[in-house]
Amino acid sequence: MIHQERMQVVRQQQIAEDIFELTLTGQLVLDMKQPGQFVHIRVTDTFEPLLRRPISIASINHELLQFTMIYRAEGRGMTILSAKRPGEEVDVLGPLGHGFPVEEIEPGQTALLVGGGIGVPPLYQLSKELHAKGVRTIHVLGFQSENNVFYEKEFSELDDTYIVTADGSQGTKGFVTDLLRDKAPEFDVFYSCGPTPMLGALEQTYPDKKGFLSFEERMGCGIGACYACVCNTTDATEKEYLKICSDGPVFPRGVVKL
Amino acid sequence: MIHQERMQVVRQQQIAEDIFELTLTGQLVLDMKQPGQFVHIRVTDTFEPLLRRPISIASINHELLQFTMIYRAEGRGMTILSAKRPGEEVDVLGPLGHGFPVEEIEPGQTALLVGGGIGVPPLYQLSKELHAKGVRTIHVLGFQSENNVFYEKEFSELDDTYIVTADGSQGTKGFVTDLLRDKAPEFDVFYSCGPTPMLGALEQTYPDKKGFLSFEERMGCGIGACYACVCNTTDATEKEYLKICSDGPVFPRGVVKL
Amino acid sequence: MNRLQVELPGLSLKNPIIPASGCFGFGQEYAQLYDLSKLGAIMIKATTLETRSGNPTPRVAETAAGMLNAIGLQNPGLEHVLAHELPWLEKYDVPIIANVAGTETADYVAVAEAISKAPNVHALELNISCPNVKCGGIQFGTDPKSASDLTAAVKAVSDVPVYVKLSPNVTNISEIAKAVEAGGADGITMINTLIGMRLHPKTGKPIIANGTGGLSGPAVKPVAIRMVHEVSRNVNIPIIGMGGVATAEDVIDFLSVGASAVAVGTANFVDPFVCPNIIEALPQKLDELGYDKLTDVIGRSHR
Amino acid sequence: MNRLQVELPGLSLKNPIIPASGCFGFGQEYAQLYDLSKLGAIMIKATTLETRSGNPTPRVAETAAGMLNAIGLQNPGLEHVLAHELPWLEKYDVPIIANVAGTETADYVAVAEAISKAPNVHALELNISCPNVKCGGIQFGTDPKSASDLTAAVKAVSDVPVYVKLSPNVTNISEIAKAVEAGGADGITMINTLIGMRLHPKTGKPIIANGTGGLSGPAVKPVAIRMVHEVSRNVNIPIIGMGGVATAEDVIDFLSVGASAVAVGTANFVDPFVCPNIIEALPQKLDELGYDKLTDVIGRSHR
Ligand SMILES: Cc1cc2nc3c(=O)[nH]c(=O)nc-3n(C[C@H](O)[C@H](O)[C@H](O)COP(=O)(O)OP(=O)(O)OC[C@H]3O[C@@H](n4cnc5c(N)ncnc54)[C@H](O)[C@@H]3O)c2cc1C
Ligand SMILES: Cc1cc2nc3c(=O)[nH]c(=O)nc-3n(C[C@H](O)[C@H](O)[C@H](O)COP(=O)(O)OP(=O)(O)OC[C@H]3O[C@@H](n4cnc5c(N)ncnc54)[C@H](O)[C@@H]3O)c2cc1C
Ligand SMILES: Cc1cc2nc3c(=O)[nH]c(=O)nc-3n(C[C@H](O)[C@H](O)[C@H](O)COP(=O)(O)O)c2cc1C
Ligand SMILES: Cc1cc2nc3c(=O)[nH]c(=O)nc-3n(C[C@H](O)[C@H](O)[C@H](O)COP(=O)(O)O)c2cc1C
Ligand code: FES
Ligand code: FES
Repeated sequence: MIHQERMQVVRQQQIAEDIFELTLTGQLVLDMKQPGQFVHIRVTDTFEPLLRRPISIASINHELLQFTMIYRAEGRGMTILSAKRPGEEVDVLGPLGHGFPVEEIEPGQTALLVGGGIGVPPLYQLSKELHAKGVRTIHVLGFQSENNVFYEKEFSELDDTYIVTADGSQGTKGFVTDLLRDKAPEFDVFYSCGPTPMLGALEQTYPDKKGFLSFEERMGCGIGACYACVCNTTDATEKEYLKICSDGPVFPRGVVKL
Repeated sequence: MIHQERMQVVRQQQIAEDIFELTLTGQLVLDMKQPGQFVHIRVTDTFEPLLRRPISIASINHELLQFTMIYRAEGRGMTILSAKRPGEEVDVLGPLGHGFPVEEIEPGQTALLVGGGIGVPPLYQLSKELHAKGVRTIHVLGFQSENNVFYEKEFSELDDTYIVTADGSQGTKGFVTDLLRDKAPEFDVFYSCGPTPMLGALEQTYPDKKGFLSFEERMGCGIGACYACVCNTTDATEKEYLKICSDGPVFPRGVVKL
Repeated sequence: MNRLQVELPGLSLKNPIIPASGCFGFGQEYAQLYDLSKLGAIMIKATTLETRSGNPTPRVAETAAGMLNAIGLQNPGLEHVLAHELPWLEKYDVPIIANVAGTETADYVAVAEAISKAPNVHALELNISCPNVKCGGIQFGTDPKSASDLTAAVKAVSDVPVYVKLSPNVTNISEIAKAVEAGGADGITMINTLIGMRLHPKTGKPIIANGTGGLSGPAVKPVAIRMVHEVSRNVNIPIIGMGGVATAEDVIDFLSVGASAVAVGTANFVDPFVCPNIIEALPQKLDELGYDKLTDVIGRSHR
Repeated sequence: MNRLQVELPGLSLKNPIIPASGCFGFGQEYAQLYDLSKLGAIMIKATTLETRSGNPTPRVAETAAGMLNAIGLQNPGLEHVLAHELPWLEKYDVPIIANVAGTETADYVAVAEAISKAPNVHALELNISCPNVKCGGIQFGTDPKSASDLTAAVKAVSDVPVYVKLSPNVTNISEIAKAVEAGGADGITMINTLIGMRLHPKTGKPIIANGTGGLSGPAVKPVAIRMVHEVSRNVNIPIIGMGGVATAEDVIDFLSVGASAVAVGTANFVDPFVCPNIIEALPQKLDELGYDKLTDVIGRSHR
């Protein structure tokens, strides 16, 4: 079920350069069922900025009715969001979309989780759920620079974690695919979220592996009504187009034309 | 000197139905020289609502660098302002305009101060300054209903105060001019701020008295550049038109065409 | 008595609140959130003869108190709409206004003829004002003669009343309005979007892949209000007003200048419950203003 | 090297930031706040042959991210402007662009001829787009032939380059732009305001006494950007862009679509220091974008 709720800020903290971690509480959390789903957030009650912002769910705590998002406060909306203090309210629409299928991997198998920048957050809840199921995970997380790195400790506590930075200031230098070629990790299924070029490179690196990719696009409604966020599909796919907000944001590899 | 300053909220409280009293602090207070001047306030950093709001200065404390406004939170902008808490900032442009001339009355003389609704606030600072000079004051304050009455105690502590309400729920029933006809108070100079019809009725009630009236008009710039707030003048006046923001808001009686 | 009831050609509306075309798909998505039978009517997404895949993405961009869109009339085509979308909507007690688009007169006529026969389609909305497609659309909407001729051609084949949707991107909107009235339109819907552009701050290129997009939302409301105000004085057919409606006050404003009902577009994205919320708020608004029924508000600016 | 320098017909601008006509009076008021010599130029309030007392009040109303105004070209008249306003401005090192308005060709010509001889007037801005006066103004700006003829008549008498200010309330703005170019215009300034209306929520009557007003502010920026983008492709004379400029990013946007300088109107009311603040912010913006000088930004959307 999709709900709209004015949720309460529990905690807000800056965890890297321009990167904030925000925990909200409310009933809506009860309907969060799958890692990789997102929420659509209104950051003010006035009409400027006007539209909601899509943000991934980074972790869920059903007992406390809390969930956490991690976001970059660079643009107008996210900067306003980053000023919210505990006790203040945020208008949330969600949970939205289809996330990462945890059921597509068996206990005892290994999952490769590849995240880039603000694509890293949804992988955290995914990794927790995979571990709960008895799946091993390898985390490969790409960032611009050491100042932008976040959640290294959280991921490391779960399983093997490799940091890649574009400028080499932390971990390996280069792109996540450079590290993957070097380390050639063994795994059964890959899951990824990040910039589209990274998703494309991953599909090419592992032509024969089962994989799931989470996509981004500018959105209007966030629920499938406005056709803002459609993506073209490959010839292998039955539907001619898909909506990232309601059919995705996560699709099996090979479905979306890259 | 006109300044723009992000002033700090010291205190905010509701003092009647929809009526708030807000105290701000900052250097700008040092330039507040005359009762009846106003400030032009921006209530948000976003572009909606866009324009500044003109609000009268209700009292000034030069020692503490504080001033107080009293305003009705009914429209969009004032409702946003009423949510500001101590420590938050408000963008203030001021002090603006020409206020009530305290020098136009002598110590020992009596001033009649007539206020209507949200026209009452600037009379408070005026009354304080008149008393400091040794002038007696008679306060006649008109409101819609008892729920809207504010500052009765503050004015009473200074001098004789009559409350008039349109529905008779407190004080005398009717308009301020009804009470003035009944009581026929003796005075030397009248000062007034309130709805234009009230100002017009006052001019007619006291055709031979010296008096000063404060006017309202929708504003753009607030400093005299945009010609939004002009008013026509009477034949007795040299200029063809006047700007309420920079030539006023207070004018001697007989200057503005009513 | 239902204080919100409004009667229009082909449309008996239990309230005047209608989701705007293109902002509500074919209803399925919002049906997850609330009962569509609450709505006065639904304007479904523009339907063309053939399937259209629309423009490349990005298709939307935010602007101050507004947004740009260049969806490009993506839709599954007439056949699919007749076979799936409209039948699905039959379970709701809500009249459908079918938004009809095309490239040339023949397509408009073909879609209009077929879709006007669907049992739950109570009116057509002729889209001669879409700014986001290369041919068809807006070019009919900026020339009085073409607008009038197209209206007449569609009227000749439609089984239900025809409303024509006007573009605000014209020098003289009354001229177009009078032309479509002369062409036989039963009503007017207005306004479609203003043409606009937003750039990416780093690259300086348009954010929207199509370059320009249609501006909608609260930012355009003053333009819409003045146009409805003007057109309502110049035609004798009813107007369904739109452009920036987000609150019950906005609805009162459109009715005041002469609209008989309103459509709500962009605001659905900001608050997905905006339509039922407005419907619920309207009776109290009427009380505050001292009116018995909503129809008393229509045209009060002119009185 | 001054990274912000821009050269335009008649105007050697130390930076491209110009307060827009009607939003800055004749400079006296803002001179209380900062040194006017900081500005690239000043567009003074519309000047007509005779004194004009303008429209009744209220003359302004706020809208979502914008405002409406119907000042009605109130100004003290040509003689007073020549005798008092322009001489007062001479103490500043800033070129003046005189906004010229009228009812018929003869008044425009008379004002243009006289005001173009004032020593600090470096260019004229021909206001053929004011939506708030009953005759003159916008009617010249919506018809290509009238616009072209008026431009030619004014060019014939002006001692300084003539910029023509275009109205956005037209179906085809490029057509008007090409017409004024053909009439001999040295440059174009755009956009003037969009026509809009806001109602009083209680009475349902327009807030602005004039009924309609001109819409300006951030709300209209997407419309202005798309029009400058389009016109800059269709004419070979420079454009001074305006409509919703409030930040250095907005300035970069207008230059990107092809404007050579920008005017700032409504934003002065929101932040009276907006012009000097933008001028101060521009060099850092250039650094961020990796440009040496501002002129490198001009037209980058088209490249
Ligand atoms: C499914 C999904 C999940 C996302 N998850 C996260 C996350 O967990 N953390 C995070 O930091 N970011 C995430 N993003 C990106 C996030 O939506 C944008 O960073 C955010 O919208 C920018 O808003 P702004 O107001 O700060 O920027 P502005 O530039 O002011 O935004 C202007 C407009 O553009 C849109 N926009 C700008 N950038 C993007 C973008 N990259 N994707 C979609 N719309 C954009 C905004 O929503 C807004 O409508 C996600 C995007 C999608 C589609
Ligand atoms: C010189 C002067 C002094 C004032 N002093 C006070 C005061 O001390 N206390 C107080 O409560 N009010 C005062 N007012 C009125 C006050 O400016 C308005 O109540 C306020 O602007 C309403 O803003 P809003 O956003 O709440 O209403 P909205 O209706 O949302 O405002 C919309 C627009 O209309 C303008 N507007 C609406 N009503 C008025 C009005 N009556 N006068 C001028 N502009 C208006 C707003 O400024 C804004 O631009 C004063 C007005 C003037 C001109
Ligand atoms: C995303 C989007 C898609 C639209 N698609 C259509 C459409 O298919 N047909 C149409 O006639 N109008 C379309 N419109 C225009 C709206 O129906 C409406 O006229 C306009 O948005 C103004 O109303 P608003 O400000 O409430 O959004 C669309 C608008 C938006 C925002
Ligand atoms: C209060 C006000 C008065 C204006 N007066 C004039 C004028 O006298 N002459 C003119 O050409 N434009 C006038 N304009 C239009 C502006 O110069 C400018 O073209 C328009 O406001 C768009 O810019 P902005 O969004 O930055 O305000 C006026 C605008 C406003 C808001
Ligand atoms: S955002 Fe509206 S369909 Fe996806
Ligand atoms: S508000 Fe601009 S001149 Fe008074």
